[in-house]
Amino acid sequence: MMTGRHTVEQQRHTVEGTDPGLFVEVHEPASDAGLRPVLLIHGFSSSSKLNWADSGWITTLQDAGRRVITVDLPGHGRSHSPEDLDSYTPSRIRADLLQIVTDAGARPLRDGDPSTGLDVIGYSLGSRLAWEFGATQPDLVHRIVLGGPSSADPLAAFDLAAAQRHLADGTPIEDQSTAGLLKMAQMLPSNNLFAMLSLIEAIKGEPFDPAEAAPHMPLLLVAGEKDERAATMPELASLAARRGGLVETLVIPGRTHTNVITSRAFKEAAIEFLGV
Amino acid sequence: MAEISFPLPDLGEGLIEATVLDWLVEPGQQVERNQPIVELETSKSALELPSPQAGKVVRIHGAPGETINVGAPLIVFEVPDDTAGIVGTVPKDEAPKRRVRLSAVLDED
Amino acid sequence: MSETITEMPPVIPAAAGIQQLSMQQALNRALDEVLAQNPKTVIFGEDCGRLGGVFRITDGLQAKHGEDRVFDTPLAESGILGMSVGLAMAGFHPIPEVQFDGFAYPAINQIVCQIARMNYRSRGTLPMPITLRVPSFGGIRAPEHHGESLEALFAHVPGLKVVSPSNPHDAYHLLKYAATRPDPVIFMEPKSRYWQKGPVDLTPAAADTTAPDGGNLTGARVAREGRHLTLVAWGAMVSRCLQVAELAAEDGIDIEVLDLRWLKPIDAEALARSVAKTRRAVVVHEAPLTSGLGAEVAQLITQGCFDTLKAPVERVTGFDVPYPSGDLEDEYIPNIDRILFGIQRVLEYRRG
Amino acid sequence: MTTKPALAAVDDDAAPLSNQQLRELYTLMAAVRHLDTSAVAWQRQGIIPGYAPELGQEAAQVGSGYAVDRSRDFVFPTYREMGVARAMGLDMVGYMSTHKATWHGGMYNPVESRFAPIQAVVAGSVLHAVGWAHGQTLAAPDEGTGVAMTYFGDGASSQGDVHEAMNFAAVMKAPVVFFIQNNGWAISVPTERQVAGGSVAARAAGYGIPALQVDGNDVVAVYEATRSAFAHCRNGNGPVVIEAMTYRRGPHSTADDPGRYRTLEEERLDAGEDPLERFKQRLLADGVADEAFFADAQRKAEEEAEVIRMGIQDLGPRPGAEMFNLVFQEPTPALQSQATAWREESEHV
Repeated sequence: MMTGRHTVEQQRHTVEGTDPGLFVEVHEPASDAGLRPVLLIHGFSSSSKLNWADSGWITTLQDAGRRVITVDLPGHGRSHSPEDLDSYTPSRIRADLLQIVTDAGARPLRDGDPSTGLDVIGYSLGSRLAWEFGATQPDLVHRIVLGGPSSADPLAAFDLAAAQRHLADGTPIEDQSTAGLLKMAQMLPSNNLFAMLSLIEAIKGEPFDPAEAAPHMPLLLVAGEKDERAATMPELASLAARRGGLVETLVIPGRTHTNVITSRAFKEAAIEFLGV
Repeated sequence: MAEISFPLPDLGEGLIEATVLDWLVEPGQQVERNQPIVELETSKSALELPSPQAGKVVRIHGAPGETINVGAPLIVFEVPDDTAGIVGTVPKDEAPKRRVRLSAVLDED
Repeated sequence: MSETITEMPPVIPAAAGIQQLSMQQALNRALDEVLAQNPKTVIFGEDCGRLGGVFRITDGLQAKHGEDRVFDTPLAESGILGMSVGLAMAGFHPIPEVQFDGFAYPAINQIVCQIARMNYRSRGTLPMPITLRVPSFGGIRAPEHHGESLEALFAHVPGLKVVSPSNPHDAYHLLKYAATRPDPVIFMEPKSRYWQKGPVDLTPAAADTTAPDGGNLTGARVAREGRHLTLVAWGAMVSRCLQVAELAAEDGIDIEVLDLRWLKPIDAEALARSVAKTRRAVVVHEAPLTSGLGAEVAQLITQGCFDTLKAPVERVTGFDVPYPSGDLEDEYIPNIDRILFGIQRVLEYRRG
Repeated sequence: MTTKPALAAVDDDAAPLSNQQLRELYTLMAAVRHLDTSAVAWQRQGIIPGYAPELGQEAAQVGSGYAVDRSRDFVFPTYREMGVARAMGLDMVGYMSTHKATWHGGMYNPVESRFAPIQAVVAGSVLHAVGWAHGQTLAAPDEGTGVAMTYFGDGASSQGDVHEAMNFAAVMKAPVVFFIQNNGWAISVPTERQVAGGSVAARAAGYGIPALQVDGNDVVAVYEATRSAFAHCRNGNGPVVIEAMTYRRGPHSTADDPGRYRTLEEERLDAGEDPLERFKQRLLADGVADEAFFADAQRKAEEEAEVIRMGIQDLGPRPGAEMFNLVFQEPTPALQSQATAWREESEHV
């Protein structure tokens, strides 16, 4: 496979005067068919490498002739871990994403021109960001695929005080969800724990409200059959459908929230959905 | 015919095992180097493993749901003995063809 | 990260000790046993170690015998052969590999000026037990310098011995034999025959027996018995001559095929024995005609059988041209018709 | 990465590459990348029996080949310089014919192309370059002389001929550019098991030859280093060594299986940046080219490879008589009689 995998510090412009130091990669297609790029947004405590590269998404999209833009969220992967809380707010991240895709060559949608616009695939926390990004960028986003989506944000319910106590003196965390998320965050050496907690704090300040702004463009919602969080998927589907958008859903048998990501059925459905 | 066994590699940071989610290849199939062969789940993430080499799949170890230890056999490839050397091609053994006929008076003096 | 397991083909039940092996496998096995038997043997060359050689002849040997005994060298043939001289002086038995026939040319200086003469120069005190493996001859549509036939060049050098097997069985036994000699032996492997399988009797052969299966490792071998004419060949040309013999039989001509095996020393007695019976001979080789080894063979036959020969010895050989590119390879290597023409000329010859 | 011992005549005054030249460099690299990957596919499809890929070395080859002045310089390649050949404007069907097994040296005209016949012996032509270059000195000692550029790799640098060539060239102040593509691998042997002392460029000091070690994945850096080296040679200052650090991303040849000696992870870590993609990003960032230009370059590359494929497939075997006719300028009677026998016996009457 002769893919032009490229690594570059893509960030050239800053939003609001500070550079959050997000690590961006642009992966060129196996053969360039002149199709609009695909932005991939990874989940909490993951990275572009874990979420998209190791799981085979990038090569699958490249083979399908797609140009792929990946971004590590602040404090994740190879991105910086800024000190200021503001860098972690979902609204700031969305603004940074917009600048990044523009720098990477995404252009506003023009009817009948398949090279314009941007497709977005999000996973878990990335799905939330993709939902909001689509809702706020109707002139840019062409289609969206949401993996492991949830109308509720588990991070918003995170018990930050308990987590900080636990980190300080080992006091056990009562809330199971909080304990699980913290364990996840601690597992990866590439994660900056301070940054993880900053992100959670910032998200608590801007909790997910899918009804506040729902995307109008076509949506594909995908979740594993055993993904408890995806119980709210129909809720998201109906919210989007009410805005008049085309909504498709897909449930992958036997898969959980964690392991649905590698599923071939997921990838094939996404490529087909975005290929339209 | 040579067989090359590929054990489950360390998938990072000292993980000792992985669970098979789905095989993307099956015995008898010819695979290329770097082609994804199996979906695995570790305690950290789910991933696709690319094939370390080209060859025909002889055996795969671990049904979906089963756990495999790092270092245990994962997949066995068959590499034909008659692959060419670093250059050139393996000559075919063809039935001999002739145009010339022999004729002789073999006096046995 | 990956380990290599070489599975041997099943043993033929009828004869214990006989296995169907390709020449690659037979050579690999011979080297494996030589390494196991003599701790002083070392194998080295370009890509011989981790890769197992570009033709996989040394496959798995580094993993099994260690990096001290089987190792990669930098890319320098003169260096490989010159280093062999020093290792031999230090009491080792080097089995260097030159990756392809044509790559022996850059090493000619060390082979001719040093390896071949050191025993002589040192009055026998510094023998050169070096077994130089050279994948040889043409037939695989390879780039330039990958299809050369250097036997006459080597045979012409005082102090060298030269051998070339034509089948897996001989490859196994002749390599084991060559690798235990105290003198330098150029071991020419017919690369176009690496992949064909044949029975290999793994029972150790004694050098002093004359068993018809090739148990005699020092001379020529009758590959096919016949009454009317002897075809003399070596390396990859033996199998072609056996095909020709089958075709000639259709025309009522009974051909003997003599696999010369040793190109130095040449088994003059075997030549005389065969041609004394058939009284006609054609020698076939891939190398160019002029000053090729066919001339030496023809002379030895003439010397031994002058009185009974019915015709001058014919030569069917490559031409006096550089070995051509793949598209013209079949025009260069003696083909069945050219060999039949050579036979016909001998059959038609009338004295006076 | 570029180290710059003072070349006696660094081409500082030379104009920087124009935007049009930069775009031309990209177009060449795209053509080379596509032809290279196509050739691998052709081998799989049975159109050619074998091929030696140069994937990942496009910048080193195109950047250096682009600096050659075809009116006076001469290039001595090995067998993996397809990108140099393309950058110098060779007849690419003639070039690729070596891989079709039509003619070992290729079917292009080396004299007109200023590109010596393809050479299967690594380091086989380094001394030829010295001889040719000294010939330029002998023929026209006072004029801006023609320069010989000889290509070889980290593996070939182990051959004794390389030492002889560098020593001769330095002693005779021959206008030679020794262009080393250090691609990390000599078939299965990595550079650290091949080149003592860390680099080939480091050896130049022993001969008193200035050396430039350049990032071989940066086409502009390679071009500039080569241009400076040519200027140095042309002005009578003797030879220059350039070591372009790059990476053989593919196998040694289409019959090679790199899985036997390096892992995918090692390849990912060691390959570094893709030279083509890296140049593209640079052109984009500098506003030298836009997406439409890149799409056009790709389309042209595909069309070009298609024409070459058709040319290759149309190449029949050479007439067998050439085997005999081309051995000597003055054929011998013995050879002529062999040709006659061949014609009669091999059904070519």
